[in-house]
Amino acid sequence: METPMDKTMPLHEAIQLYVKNGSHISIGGFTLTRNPMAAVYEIIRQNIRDLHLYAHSNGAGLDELIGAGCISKLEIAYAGIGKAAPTCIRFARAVQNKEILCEDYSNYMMSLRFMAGAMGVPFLPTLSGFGSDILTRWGFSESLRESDPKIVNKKLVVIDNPFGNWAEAEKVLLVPAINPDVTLIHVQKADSMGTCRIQGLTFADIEQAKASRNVIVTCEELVEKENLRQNPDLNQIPFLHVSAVCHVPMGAYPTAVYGYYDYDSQYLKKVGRAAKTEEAFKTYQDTYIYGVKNHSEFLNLIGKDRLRAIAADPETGYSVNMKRD
Amino acid sequence: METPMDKTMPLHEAIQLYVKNGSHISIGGFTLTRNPMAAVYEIIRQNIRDLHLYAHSNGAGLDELIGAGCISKLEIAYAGIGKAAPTCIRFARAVQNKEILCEDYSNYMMSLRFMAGAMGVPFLPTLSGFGSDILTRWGFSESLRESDPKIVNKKLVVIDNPFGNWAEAEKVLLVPAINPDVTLIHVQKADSMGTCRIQGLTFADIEQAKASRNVIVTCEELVEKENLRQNPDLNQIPFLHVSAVCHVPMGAYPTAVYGYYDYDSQYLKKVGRAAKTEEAFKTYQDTYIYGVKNHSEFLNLIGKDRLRAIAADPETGYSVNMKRD
Amino acid sequence: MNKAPAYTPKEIMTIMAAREIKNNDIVFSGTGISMLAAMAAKKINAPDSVIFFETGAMDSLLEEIPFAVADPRIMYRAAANSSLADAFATMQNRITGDKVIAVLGAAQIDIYGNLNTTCIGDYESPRIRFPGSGGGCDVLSFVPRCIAFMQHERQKFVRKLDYLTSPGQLAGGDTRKKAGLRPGGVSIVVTNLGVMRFDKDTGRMYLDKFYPGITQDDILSNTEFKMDVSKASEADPPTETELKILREDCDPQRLILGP
Amino acid sequence: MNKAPAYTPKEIMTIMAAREIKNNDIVFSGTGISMLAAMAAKKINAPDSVIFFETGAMDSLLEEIPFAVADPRIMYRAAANSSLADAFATMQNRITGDKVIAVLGAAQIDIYGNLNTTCIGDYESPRIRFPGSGGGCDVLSFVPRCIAFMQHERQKFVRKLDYLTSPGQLAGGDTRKKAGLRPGGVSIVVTNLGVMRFDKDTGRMYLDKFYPGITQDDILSNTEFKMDVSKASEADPPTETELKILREDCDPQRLILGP
Repeated sequence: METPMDKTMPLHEAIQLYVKNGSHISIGGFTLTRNPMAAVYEIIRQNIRDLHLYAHSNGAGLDELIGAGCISKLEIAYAGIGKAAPTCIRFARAVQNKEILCEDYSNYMMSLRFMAGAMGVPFLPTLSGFGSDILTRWGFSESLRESDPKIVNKKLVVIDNPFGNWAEAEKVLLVPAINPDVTLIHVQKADSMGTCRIQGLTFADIEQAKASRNVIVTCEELVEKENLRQNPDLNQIPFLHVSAVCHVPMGAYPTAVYGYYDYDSQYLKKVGRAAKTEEAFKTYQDTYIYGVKNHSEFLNLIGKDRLRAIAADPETGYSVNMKRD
Repeated sequence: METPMDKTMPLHEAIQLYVKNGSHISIGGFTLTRNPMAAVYEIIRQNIRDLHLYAHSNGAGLDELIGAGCISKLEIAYAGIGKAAPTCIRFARAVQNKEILCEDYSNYMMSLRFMAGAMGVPFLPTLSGFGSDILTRWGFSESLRESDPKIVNKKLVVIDNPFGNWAEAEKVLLVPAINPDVTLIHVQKADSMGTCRIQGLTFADIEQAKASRNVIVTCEELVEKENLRQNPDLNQIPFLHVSAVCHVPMGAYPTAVYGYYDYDSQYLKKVGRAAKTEEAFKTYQDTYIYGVKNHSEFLNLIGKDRLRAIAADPETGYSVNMKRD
Repeated sequence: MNKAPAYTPKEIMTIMAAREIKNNDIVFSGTGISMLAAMAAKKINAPDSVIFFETGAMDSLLEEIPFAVADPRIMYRAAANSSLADAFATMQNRITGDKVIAVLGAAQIDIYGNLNTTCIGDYESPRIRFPGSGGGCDVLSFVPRCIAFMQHERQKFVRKLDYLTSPGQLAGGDTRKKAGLRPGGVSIVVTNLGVMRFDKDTGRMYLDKFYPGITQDDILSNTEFKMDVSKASEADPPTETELKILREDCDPQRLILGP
Repeated sequence: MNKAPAYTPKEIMTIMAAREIKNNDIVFSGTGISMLAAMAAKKINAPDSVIFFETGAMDSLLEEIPFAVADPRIMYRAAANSSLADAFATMQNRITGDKVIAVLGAAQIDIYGNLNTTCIGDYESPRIRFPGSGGGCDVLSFVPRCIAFMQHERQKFVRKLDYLTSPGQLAGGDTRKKAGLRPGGVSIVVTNLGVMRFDKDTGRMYLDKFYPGITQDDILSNTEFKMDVSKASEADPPTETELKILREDCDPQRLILGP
């Protein structure tokens, strides 16, 4: 199976090619920063259902997917979008109404689970979570686990430290690896082979990408290979992990991309208000997601003025003194 | 215990303060690149003995320390200095003559052991080494392990995968964490608080530093805090891991520092020739290590012409077309 | 009412928490008022303390208040930008983790300082679903000191949590150690009524300080479990200097402090 | 002697190995002749193959031959510079590891392709100590294909290794799988006399090709164990084009090829 050297393609093709009904997916970013929103909207537009989503704190993207009814199972550490929605609203409703099955972990556990997947080992150890209900309460039943080979047989396992009391630990908690079918991330720069450069915090994007069977990258800038190779120290994801590269400027809007644009707190608040009722949320998604053909049409709908207001200051990387209340 | 904001001090003070007879230490770099040679020479000059050294492939520094009789125990993956000495010569002699106790691991195992130490867990899992003598042959006996609380009770442990056949692994090999008393690394840039920037490959330096109770950093350039903070994405070791910062230009000579200077293959070859007999090696160390007060005197002895010959080309980061045979 | 304090509840809460932060502390900060407390400590009483986020930013230069721990404002001029995995490893690692103090909020707390940020009602079909652990469970497992911000209400200071998200002293005594946890958990609770601490032996919460104008009875009637108030005294109110720095230098737009 | 080949043993070895590398392979390269083979493949038959080092450099632009896998020459214009931990994870990870072919050398090999790079004699007091595993044990544990370079001598092609550093087929049959290893190990041995491969069922080494001017007997007399030579045929010698590229574009200074 030869890997093509040029992996660029339109986003709708990449989603169609790699994200299927029932796929296990993960998305990059954290709460209100660098969520792969263009990819999320495209999944919604293509009406892909029954997705199994692995998330640490993937706020804005997660709530859109849940609100659109794309998700049936969720493994998660945190669902919030910062000040705009301290708890993701469609997420909370869906869990309360038992519309999705949800299993809880911590942010470190989820990070380690992706890291285990990236490393190719079945689990990683941690000293987090002893005595908590995260350890004892499972969101997926034993029978569900047995019937689905894509779900691990146990949520978490505690073992005695086989090295005595080495590192002052008597017990160790093991978290199982995640290897998603597809991971969707949004980065600042990528080349056509798929090598990626993330600017600012990487969250768990690198681990999520490396753990995944396929990776769809959307990027602010599609650059020449030579451009990225002028400083290999800044490139975190080499091309061999990546399946598709889609050039989507402002592809994380309305979440922030460090050095490019800030989050749009007005828009996020509007979505938060709409999320409070099913009807309002449907109207919102009808207008802003289903009502447009692609991300560029969506951005037209938002309008140049809003986009200009959130443009990043080149020195600080965010929009200085932007109105945020 | 307040941590001082200014951690700069002369190298001989840092070594005196943190490296003691019997200390467990690790050194950064790999074969002929970025070994903390100035720090190694200073340990030799201060005649510190009975050291326990953890190494993956720390070539040039390792062989000087062993040749000077500073090391009594060694946990290692590889002892070679590239083309100059495919096997470290004083290392081989010391093992053959049973002058040091040596326990073998692989490069990944040693990297994972430092990573476990950095993460604060007692072990990490891998699928490497099943069926090998690395798993079955221990360099340290059970009785030595029992008598020394600083040595882990078991070399390696194999367990059944507690998550069934998850990640297609039936068994998993666990490697125990390392937390050295002191790690010595040489970096391109550091500030006085101890934040470090490594240019080019980091090998296992980051994990070694983060695993260690104390870290002595030597640096090519001691820069203002503001300088490093202009791009936090390039700084791999934040100050809170670091105990001492010593400004030692060319502190990795005769090994290479990417972007600053190349390895000195003539000098390494000369050391390799001297290493073939105990007498010649003693004469060599008498002249170049004991015969000088510090690294700057040592560099004077090497001479400006040699140093100029290995200066890095600013574009490629190494000395282009340098005579290397 | 001439004793009415010249500060809001959020202001006194922020100052009470800030005072607990020592110079050279590495302050793990959650969102909202936690960030403000960390910023205030740095500007008032602990100039060499360091603000640190689970998302991987160490010693951020906060020129504006971030709205989340992933806000681009925390990435500017940090000592290092890394990842979740790196940030939590720094806390799990005893050598560095022992230098960290955490500041965070919760939906429910019990007498042992265990926290719930997951749900009200049954886990499988909750009446109210909250965001979940985030890094809370990790931090309370790893670091020796933690300040928890709470609204002081009976349904939040409860006898039994609906879900134990983040471990405090579990069931008190040596149960935390026996479960496999290192010493740690919530050590200080700061509410709109007072400041609570924990007995070293029993692991139980007791009232340490009540704010000017608040009585022990106010606190007891807003706490579902039986809390020891016998050692309590009145808190020193925020000073003019503290309030001035908080209002003018930390949150001039009152984004967190509110009106 | 007009059949005397117009190439040196090192040259034919390099070319034989290079031919095994396919386009788009990720080539894990050890030092010395391994690097040269990887460079030659890229310039001759597999232009889109990628050179990759255990030290963390992916797709290095090799304008000069590196002298070690940590040589600064491998850091220049790579796709990414990372760490040992990252590089080995890429190979342990099945999704990416299955794309990798390793090229390395050893001091001893047995009939099952197990390698010794640790010592001759007893492990506790060896007669000769070698550098040790390095990444050898890891790579042979992880990746599906591996080319091993050897000097063909009786004391190097041995019945029993003094120390099993890196796992091949262990004791053959399903012993590799049973030990916990994924499929992999040495798949091709390239020596100064010929090219060996391994029987899929028994896991035993057999002679595939002998070089022009070399007989099966030459090979058998330089091999301590009993090797099947019944399937062997003469290797196609290096072409003029292959030799020209190797000599002029890969190692013009003959740093690795030697005189």
